[in-house]
Amino acid sequence: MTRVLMEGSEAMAKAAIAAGCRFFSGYPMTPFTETLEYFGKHLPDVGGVSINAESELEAIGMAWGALATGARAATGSTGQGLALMQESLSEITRAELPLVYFNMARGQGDYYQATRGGGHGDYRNIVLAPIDVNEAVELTQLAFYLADLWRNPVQIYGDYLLAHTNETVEISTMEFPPLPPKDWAVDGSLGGTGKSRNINPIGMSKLKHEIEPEAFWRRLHVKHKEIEQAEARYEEEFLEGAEMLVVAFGTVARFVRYVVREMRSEGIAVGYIRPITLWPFPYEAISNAAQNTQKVAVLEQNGGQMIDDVRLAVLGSAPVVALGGFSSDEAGFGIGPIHGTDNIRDRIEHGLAGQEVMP
Amino acid sequence: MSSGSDILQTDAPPSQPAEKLCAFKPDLLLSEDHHLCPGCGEPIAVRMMLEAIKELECSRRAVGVIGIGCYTALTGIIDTDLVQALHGRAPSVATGTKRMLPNGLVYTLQGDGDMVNEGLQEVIHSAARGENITCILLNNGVFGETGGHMTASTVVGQRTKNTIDGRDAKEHGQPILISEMLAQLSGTAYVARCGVFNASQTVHTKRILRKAFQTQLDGKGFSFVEILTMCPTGWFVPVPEGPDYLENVLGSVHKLGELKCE
Amino acid sequence: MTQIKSRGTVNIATERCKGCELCIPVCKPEVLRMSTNRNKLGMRYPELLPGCTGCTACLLMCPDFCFEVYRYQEPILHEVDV
Amino acid sequence: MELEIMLTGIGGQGVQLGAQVLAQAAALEGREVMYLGTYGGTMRGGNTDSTIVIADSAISTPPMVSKIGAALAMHHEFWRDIEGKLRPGASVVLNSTVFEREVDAEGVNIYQVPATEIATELGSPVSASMVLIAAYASLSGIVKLESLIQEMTQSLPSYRQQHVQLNERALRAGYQALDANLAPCWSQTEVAP
Repeated sequence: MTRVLMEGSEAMAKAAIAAGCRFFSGYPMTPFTETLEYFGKHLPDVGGVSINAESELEAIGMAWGALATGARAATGSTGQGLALMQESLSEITRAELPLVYFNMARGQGDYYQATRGGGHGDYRNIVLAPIDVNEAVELTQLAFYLADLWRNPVQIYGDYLLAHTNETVEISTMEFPPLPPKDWAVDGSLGGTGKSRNINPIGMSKLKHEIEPEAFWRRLHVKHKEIEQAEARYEEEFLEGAEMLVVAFGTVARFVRYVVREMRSEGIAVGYIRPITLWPFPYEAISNAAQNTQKVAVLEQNGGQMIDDVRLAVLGSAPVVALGGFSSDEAGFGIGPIHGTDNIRDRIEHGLAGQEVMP
Repeated sequence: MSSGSDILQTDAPPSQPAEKLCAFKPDLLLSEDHHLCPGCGEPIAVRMMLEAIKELECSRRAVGVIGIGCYTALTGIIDTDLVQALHGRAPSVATGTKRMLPNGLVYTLQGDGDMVNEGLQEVIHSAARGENITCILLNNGVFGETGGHMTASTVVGQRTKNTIDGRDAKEHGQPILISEMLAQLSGTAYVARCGVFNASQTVHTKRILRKAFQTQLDGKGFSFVEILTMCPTGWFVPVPEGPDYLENVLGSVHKLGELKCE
Repeated sequence: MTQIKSRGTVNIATERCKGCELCIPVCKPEVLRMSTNRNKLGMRYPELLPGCTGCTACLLMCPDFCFEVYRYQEPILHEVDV
Repeated sequence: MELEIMLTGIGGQGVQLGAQVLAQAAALEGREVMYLGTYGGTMRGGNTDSTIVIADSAISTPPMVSKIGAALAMHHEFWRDIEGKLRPGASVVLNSTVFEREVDAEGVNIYQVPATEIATELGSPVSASMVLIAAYASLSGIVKLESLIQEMTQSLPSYRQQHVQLNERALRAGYQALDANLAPCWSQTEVAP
């Protein structure tokens, strides 16, 4: 296997297929469209199915139905399209189906949507936020593993630049520990035996007329607590002796990391920490890092969303300053001045001077 | 005609030699117990559906995708594999299931509130796509589960909780005749409407369900069965009058028959 | 006294019956009628009189799966008061 | 080493194709490559530029670059956006046939290549971007001529395969237009194979 130059959206779709994804359904929307196109073109080659659904509501419904058969299945959209899918996202979480879904977001304004969700009830989705195409290829494959391991949806949070940047990548099937058999999946074979299956989001099972919502929700809650303990991932650089710690995620973090490396090479005491999982959020890592720094800055491309989690992590042990803000092109696809190392450096220098940046 | 003393003992199978023609429940039902209202038509329709699946020897390959309505309570006793969908979304879920399980007999069970209100686009798109699934609509013209509210298939004049003086076309619009709408689409292979308001129509309902399932088994495309069912509770009519009300009030607008058979 | 022939019969799960009465009008030989007693649910339930043909109409219309239908190998004759 | 290269021009001049061929050729030679094309809404006549980062190990540079080590300009129309990003010592290769502007940057090395003229003489001005990237490949040693030819053939869509020969002539001519290794970007030992 050699490294090939591929566009991010195609590389992620190819990685999904390498991970065993055999069903995809989606509805076109910039900058998610190329992901959908790639699945449409290449899933049939491996005997898979890709459907250009008539709406996002239907796209996620189709993925749900495919997941119920035990297939690895995925859907995706932009944050706008995912807004339409929220009801299904919370139900699929409760039905404990291993959905993987892409958010090729128009910026980072979907942080709340990704980590809190707009769906009903108590539910949590694992959210992976790759920094570049190479990491996206790995995280896409990890997503399918985590989804199956926990029987819980996993979101891959990307954006326009991740989707459209070409990078040299190597895509081969990654090895993960063995998973339990999907004995819960429907295939019709147990009909009439008294043991037929019911994939159900409200905890209803055969021969029970009453549901037990409390017990059901409590069981899910315990699982989500376990995920919080097990799956928080992050990257850090230059924490040692950092006067200020900059927290960023996704594509913006790529600019931040570059600038922090540059500033460190000039002897400026800045550190960097990046949540790779937005949920579970790496509270402990950030909490620990905050003990040894004078202030913590959050640089995100929105009005201040992840900063809530950073504040919860830091819990007052250091001041938390907002250096992020809105930044977009005229089309609203979420590419803007913040995607420039000069702009990022300027923001970080503001932070070092003790100034917040207005979003 | 007969006096009380003529009442026969019926609390056990007969002691004289006799052939059992029909058991209490169909084989694909786990239990007879359910909490649906007296006089409800839905269990009758579900019995016919399960018998049709059994008769076609599809018990071991059927997967149902179930909507949200009173009939959802029956999912605890339906002995086929099931996927519980959201309100209105069953045809899409069934699409994904069927695509990954092409040899399965994949059916949806939805009510009129589920299918014709919330999920109208789903059933239309799945039909237009010619998706090789069977969608079954239990149409009683009301949201039974919430206590009898108007749906998109409530007929003009029908009393519901929010059209208490009867649905007025000027104020509430006209009902959607979903079978007629779907029959127009070239993606549909079989469309029929039937009802469970008397024994012969109930038998006929099973015949139609068998044809719809056979359409899927033959790979001909989208099949659709609309079954008119009684909801005396939701209609505010005396329970024993349910069948007559269904036949004469709903049935006069949602007319019975095979609309398409390819 | 006269003789009425029953070609079939039913086993009725009266305790499950919710008293909807849908079985009564569909019975062509008119041999079902509602009880005067009530079951544990507080409902009246169908009772069988002589003359059942084993047509299964009652079973087909029963939402509560209360009927099991049998056909006698040899019709049973009942002596009844007219 | 991470080298940022920007290509600029007007839509229709082959800037995106040139960037793609250059990026693919570097990938073919085992380099780490990142590239991102940006263009206006129209196919022809609008702003078009492309960023390529070529490196010998994992790329740290983000996709929108603030500083560039080399610029290839097919036209001066959108040049101002790029000029300010040039690093000291950057290589600037200009399509001198149509580039009619002063380069306002200190400490950069400017190379004039009449790419459109060369391409026109070879048969069509549309292959001018091939002339320009090959000229840059020659002076920098960033990729070999053979790699460019191979990736050009791969990159042309099926409905443009009739242009393969013309583009190959343009690449060869461009490679001859500037002396090799005027501004080597890899160390000599790396260039050798």
